[in-house]
Amino acid sequence: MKYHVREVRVVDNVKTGGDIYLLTLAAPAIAAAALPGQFIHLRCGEGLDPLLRRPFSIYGVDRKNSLVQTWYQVVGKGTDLLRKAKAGKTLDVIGPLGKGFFTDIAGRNAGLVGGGMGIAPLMFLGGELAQNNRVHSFFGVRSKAQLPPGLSFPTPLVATEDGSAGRRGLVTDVLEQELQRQKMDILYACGPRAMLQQVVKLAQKYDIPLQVSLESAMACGVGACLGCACEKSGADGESWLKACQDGPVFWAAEVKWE
Amino acid sequence: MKYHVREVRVVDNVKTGGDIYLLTLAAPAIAAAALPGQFIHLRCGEGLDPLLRRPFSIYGVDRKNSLVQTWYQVVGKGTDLLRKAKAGKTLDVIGPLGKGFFTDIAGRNAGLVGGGMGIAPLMFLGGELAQNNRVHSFFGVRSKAQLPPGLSFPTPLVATEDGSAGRRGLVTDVLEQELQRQKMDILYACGPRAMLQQVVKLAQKYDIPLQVSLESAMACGVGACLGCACEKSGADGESWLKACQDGPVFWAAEVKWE
Amino acid sequence: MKPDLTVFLAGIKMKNPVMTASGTYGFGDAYTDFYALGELGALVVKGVTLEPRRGNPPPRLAETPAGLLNSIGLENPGVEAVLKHYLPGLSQAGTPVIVNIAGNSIDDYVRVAERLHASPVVKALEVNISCPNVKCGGLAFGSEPGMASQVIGAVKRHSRLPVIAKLSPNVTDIGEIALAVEEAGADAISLINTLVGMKIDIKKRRPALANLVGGLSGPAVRPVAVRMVYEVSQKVKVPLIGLGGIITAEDALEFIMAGASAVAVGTGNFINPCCCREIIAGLTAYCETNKIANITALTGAAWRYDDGSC
Amino acid sequence: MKPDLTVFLAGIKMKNPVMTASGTYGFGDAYTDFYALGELGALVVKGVTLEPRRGNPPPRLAETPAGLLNSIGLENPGVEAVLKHYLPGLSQAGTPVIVNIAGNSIDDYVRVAERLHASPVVKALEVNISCPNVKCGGLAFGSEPGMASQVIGAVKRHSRLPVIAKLSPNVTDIGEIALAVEEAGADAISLINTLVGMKIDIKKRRPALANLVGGLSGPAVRPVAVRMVYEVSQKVKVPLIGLGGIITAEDALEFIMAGASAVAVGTGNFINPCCCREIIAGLTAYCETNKIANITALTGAAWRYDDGSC
Ligand SMILES: Cc1cc2nc3c(=O)[nH]c(=O)nc-3n(C[C@H](O)[C@H](O)[C@H](O)COP(=O)(O)OP(=O)(O)OC[C@H]3O[C@@H](n4cnc5c(N)ncnc54)[C@H](O)[C@@H]3O)c2cc1C
Ligand SMILES: Cc1cc2nc3c(=O)[nH]c(=O)nc-3n(C[C@H](O)[C@H](O)[C@H](O)COP(=O)(O)OP(=O)(O)OC[C@H]3O[C@@H](n4cnc5c(N)ncnc54)[C@H](O)[C@@H]3O)c2cc1C
Ligand SMILES: Cc1cc2nc3c(=O)[nH]c(=O)nc-3n(C[C@H](O)[C@H](O)[C@H](O)COP(=O)(O)O)c2cc1C
Ligand SMILES: Cc1cc2nc3c(=O)[nH]c(=O)nc-3n(C[C@H](O)[C@H](O)[C@H](O)COP(=O)(O)O)c2cc1C
Ligand code: FES
Ligand code: FES
Repeated sequence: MKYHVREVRVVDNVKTGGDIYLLTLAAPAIAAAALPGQFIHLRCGEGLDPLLRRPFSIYGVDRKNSLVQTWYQVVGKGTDLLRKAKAGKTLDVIGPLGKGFFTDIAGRNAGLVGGGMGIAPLMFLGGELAQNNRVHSFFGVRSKAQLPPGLSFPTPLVATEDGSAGRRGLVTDVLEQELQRQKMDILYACGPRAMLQQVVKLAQKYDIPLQVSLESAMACGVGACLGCACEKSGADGESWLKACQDGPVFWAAEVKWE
Repeated sequence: MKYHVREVRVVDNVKTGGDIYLLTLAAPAIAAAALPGQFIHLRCGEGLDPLLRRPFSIYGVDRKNSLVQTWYQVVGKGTDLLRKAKAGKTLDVIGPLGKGFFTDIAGRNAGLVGGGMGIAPLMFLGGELAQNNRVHSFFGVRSKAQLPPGLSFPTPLVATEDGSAGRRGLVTDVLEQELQRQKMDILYACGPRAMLQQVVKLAQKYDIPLQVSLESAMACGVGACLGCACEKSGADGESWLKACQDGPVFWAAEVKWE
Repeated sequence: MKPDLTVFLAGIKMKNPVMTASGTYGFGDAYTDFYALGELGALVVKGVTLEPRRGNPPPRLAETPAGLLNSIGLENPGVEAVLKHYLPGLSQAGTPVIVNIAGNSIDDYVRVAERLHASPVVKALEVNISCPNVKCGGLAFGSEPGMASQVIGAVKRHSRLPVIAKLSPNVTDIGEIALAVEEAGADAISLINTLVGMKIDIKKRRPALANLVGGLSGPAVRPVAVRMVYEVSQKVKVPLIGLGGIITAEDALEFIMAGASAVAVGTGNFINPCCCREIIAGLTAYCETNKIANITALTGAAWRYDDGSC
Repeated sequence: MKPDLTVFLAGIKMKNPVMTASGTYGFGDAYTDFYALGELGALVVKGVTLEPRRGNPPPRLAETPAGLLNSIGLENPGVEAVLKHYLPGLSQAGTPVIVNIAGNSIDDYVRVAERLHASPVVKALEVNISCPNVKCGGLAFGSEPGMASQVIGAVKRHSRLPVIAKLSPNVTDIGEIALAVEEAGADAISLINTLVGMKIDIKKRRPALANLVGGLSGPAVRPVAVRMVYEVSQKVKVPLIGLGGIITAEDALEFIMAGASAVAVGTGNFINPCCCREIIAGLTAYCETNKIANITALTGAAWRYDDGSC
């Protein structure tokens, strides 16, 4: 079930570092239904410019207090308006949307690989998985300030571009080192395309099932416009994957990687 | 001299009754230059919808503290956004614009006739005139809540549609009664077209010079677009009056009244 | 008394004048969590072609000021799959189903139209003539009165269903095209399809859409659409479906007063998933407040007001 | 090193590619409190006709989503008054002055062009062919290649000044018109004039503009304009002036990368009176950051990137 709530109250909207903010919304129906990997689709402004809603992964859910969180970076018009939404203001939100991560596992070694804002959906996922599994996480960011707040699972192994936290370099190098040390049962990844492609290679090399969360420009967010097409693996001429409805989470094997 | 100030700070933005607000802006250059009858042209939102600036009469100026005030009614998209501008926010403002009232009088009986939000420019005018003249004012509003705050000249004679303040009825009736009692040397009017037409008739009947402030849809506000044309009196085929540049204040005789 | 929003259009009875715009509502499945299909005046589904179409590569979307560029490229599973997998499920939709059809040749259009007779669900065909005519070097069928007339005439001759001609706004003289399709037998006309537009990604220094150009929709195009409805409604006798940038009941009223008998909502659905429902409620409220017994009384109100010249 | 923004266009040397759009900057007097005219690449003044024109009655303006409808109707004091009262004052403008001309017949255009030879201030003529041709039942000169070519050819033959053809976007095939005016001798082409549009005042149930229809400008039309510049710049050899919805340097870069040699700012001036100046600064900054020595290198960058088909 998807909900459209015209007046979701902003509970909090705080900078977590750099140009990244954590938005907390009071949205009972969405909080109750949300699964890790799903997203919400919200209007950042009031007029018709920007026109479209903006999709954001669900970063965390507080079911008891009916709160939903997203963690976003200011990159353009919409997010710049969002940044200015003060506590008490209301936003127009649709959610939860999309297909979340496959979490029907228990007692497993799960690896979470996040790059940049791709860390967002993994935070919700990690919290849920940690209840019944061993969660290993690998976060790659430009710099320390881009790391997410409020971890509810074991400390991640971090790679930064500038060396300000964890190891300087690529998160996939950190991941491979760990894969050499121990076996993972499943991998989950979200981040820039180049990172995902590298993770796909590692998953193949170490023969681990992999789920990825993809990003794509979206208009409707609900499967109506066919705008969010992502290329499907396999025979050419087939139809596309709709990031908003079939995903944003896919098994790596479903996706065409070049 | 016209100024364009991108970041004019909102000092205050308070409801004065009904859907009417008093906006106080910190704008030193504009405050120093402003004359009664002039207006400011401001962007109400941040995106491109609404696209155009909105013109508002200058309601008052505090030269010592470099403040400029406008008094506005929420009637659509732009004013609804403006209503939400909290103290501390900044607005993009051009001003002062237009030609103000003729105030080169002294020791005279001046009559101010305002209807609805047309009262706004008369408040600034009345304050200035009261320093050297006897100011009589006549305000017509729907109801008591629509009366302006912060009077700096003698109490106006009021007419309300619902009888909640002053006399029930039309402001022009109140005006005529007073004109029968005493001679005015000059009249200034701003308000709905129908009211202005009535005031024009009275001014003719009692042979009093009259200035009117006209409203017209505006785009540029500075004489560039020719959008704000108002019909000129006299020979047909002549060009128009530009409300933004030639006005908004005109001698009643310059304007074609039908 | 409740105002009557009923509209008869191309032989179809609609409980209200609010339809969906083709390509913005899938096959009726995307918005059912928000309200029931049965509330709609009519459902117009995604454009269908004879063979499956893969559509264009991504990126397929680019936002512009108050507008949206899309280059979906008529992705659809082809008429056979639509007949088999999508239309049967709509038999209980509770609203008339209209199928939008497209093709690269007149023969394409005719064959899709004929195949759709197989479905009892389909109440009318909306013929999208903004598609490039392969034989005419890719110029859209809808860009020239002769071609437009040929497509509509051919579909009309081979179809027992009412035919709605959906016109492209990218033309010098929309009135001429409208008259041509009316003469060719169109039972109604939809105005407008998207304007051709482009956005440049200045970081990449290339067009933002993989397909380079796209179709511009949304509130940005509304004034163009309203003008065309105003002009065409005074030239033709068949009813018009007005669309282009409708998001609110006020927007819908603009089109109705300009001369449309019904309206369709496209991009508006993406902005507000309850858009159609709220427009229906808004039209009802407007009629109540203004004591309009039947909404058809408002059609063309804006040109009846003046001397009718455009 | 400071990047070089100099542009040569229709024989005119401009210190930067930023011009004003006709009808949005008066005769150069409206914005002088905000910055000096001399900062502009060129000043294009309001459309001038042979006889004074009263223009249309008010309301002449209506706002639309991210757009503006205007129906000024070419109000201007006529070419004699312009020569006498407006142009002399521009001799010290410090920027090339281009006069936009209009008329209802070819003879009108030619006579205005000839009269403007009297002024040493005028550096080029911009010929607005979006005006209705009275002889052709009001259809704009710019809506048909034959007519467009006739006007431009006639002005060209009678004028010693460079001629810029300003095209209407309300056509089926802009490329065809552009080729026609190029062949007729146009030294440059301005794209685009306004789109025909309309707004209905639903309270009054009539068109919001007294003139019923108006010209749509502003950011809403930008995707249409960019597409036309992209298409035409690959078809013609003469340089293009891109305009339609430019407010920021990023917007201007879209047009330049799409194929424009210069840009003009219209409605943008109304939104931001310092618009032109800020765009010039923004273009300079962009070139600096991206190590572009001469801004002309960016013209057409977006079509050089791909295979050039549109
Ligand atoms: C399913 C999904 C989940 C997402 N989750 C998050 C999240 O948790 N946190 C977060 O910060 N962002 C997330 N994003 C990206 C987010 O939606 C965009 O950053 C946002 O829409 C940008 O809006 P804007 O108006 O600020 O930028 P715009 O002005 O629209 O664009 C600014 C720049 O960002 C680029 N951009 C815009 N949209 C995207 C996009 N979808 N992907 C990549 N680049 C884009 C543009 O090309 C442009 O260069 C998610 C996107 C999707 C599809
Ligand atoms: C010189 C001048 C001085 C003004 N001073 C004041 C003032 O001191 N206080 C004040 O409250 N208003 C004043 N106005 C009117 C004010 O500019 C409009 O109310 C405002 O622009 C409406 O913006 P909006 O976006 O809220 O409404 P919109 O959404 O633009 O319009 C909403 C409704 O208001 C009507 N409307 C819009 N603009 C005007 C207008 N200019 N005149 C009449 N009706 C209009 C529209 O037709 C529509 O029905 C002044 C106007 C001018 C020209
Ligand atoms: C994503 C998208 C897909 C579309 N697909 C079709 C289509 O398949 N057939 C068609 O005739 N029109 C199609 N259109 C055009 C719309 O039906 C409509 O004519 C246009 O978008 C203008 O209306 P709007 O502004 O309300 O969206 C599509 C529009 C969009 C935005
Ligand atoms: C108020 C106004 C008046 C205009 N007058 C003229 C004119 O006299 N001659 C002309 O060729 N174009 C005229 N135009 C069109 C503009 O020059 C320009 O082509 C169009 O507005 C698109 O650019 P913009 O979106 O930057 O405004 C006018 C536009 C506006 C908004
Ligand atoms: S965003 Fe519309 S189908 Fe995915
Ligand atoms: S508002 Fe542009 S000339 Fe007056």
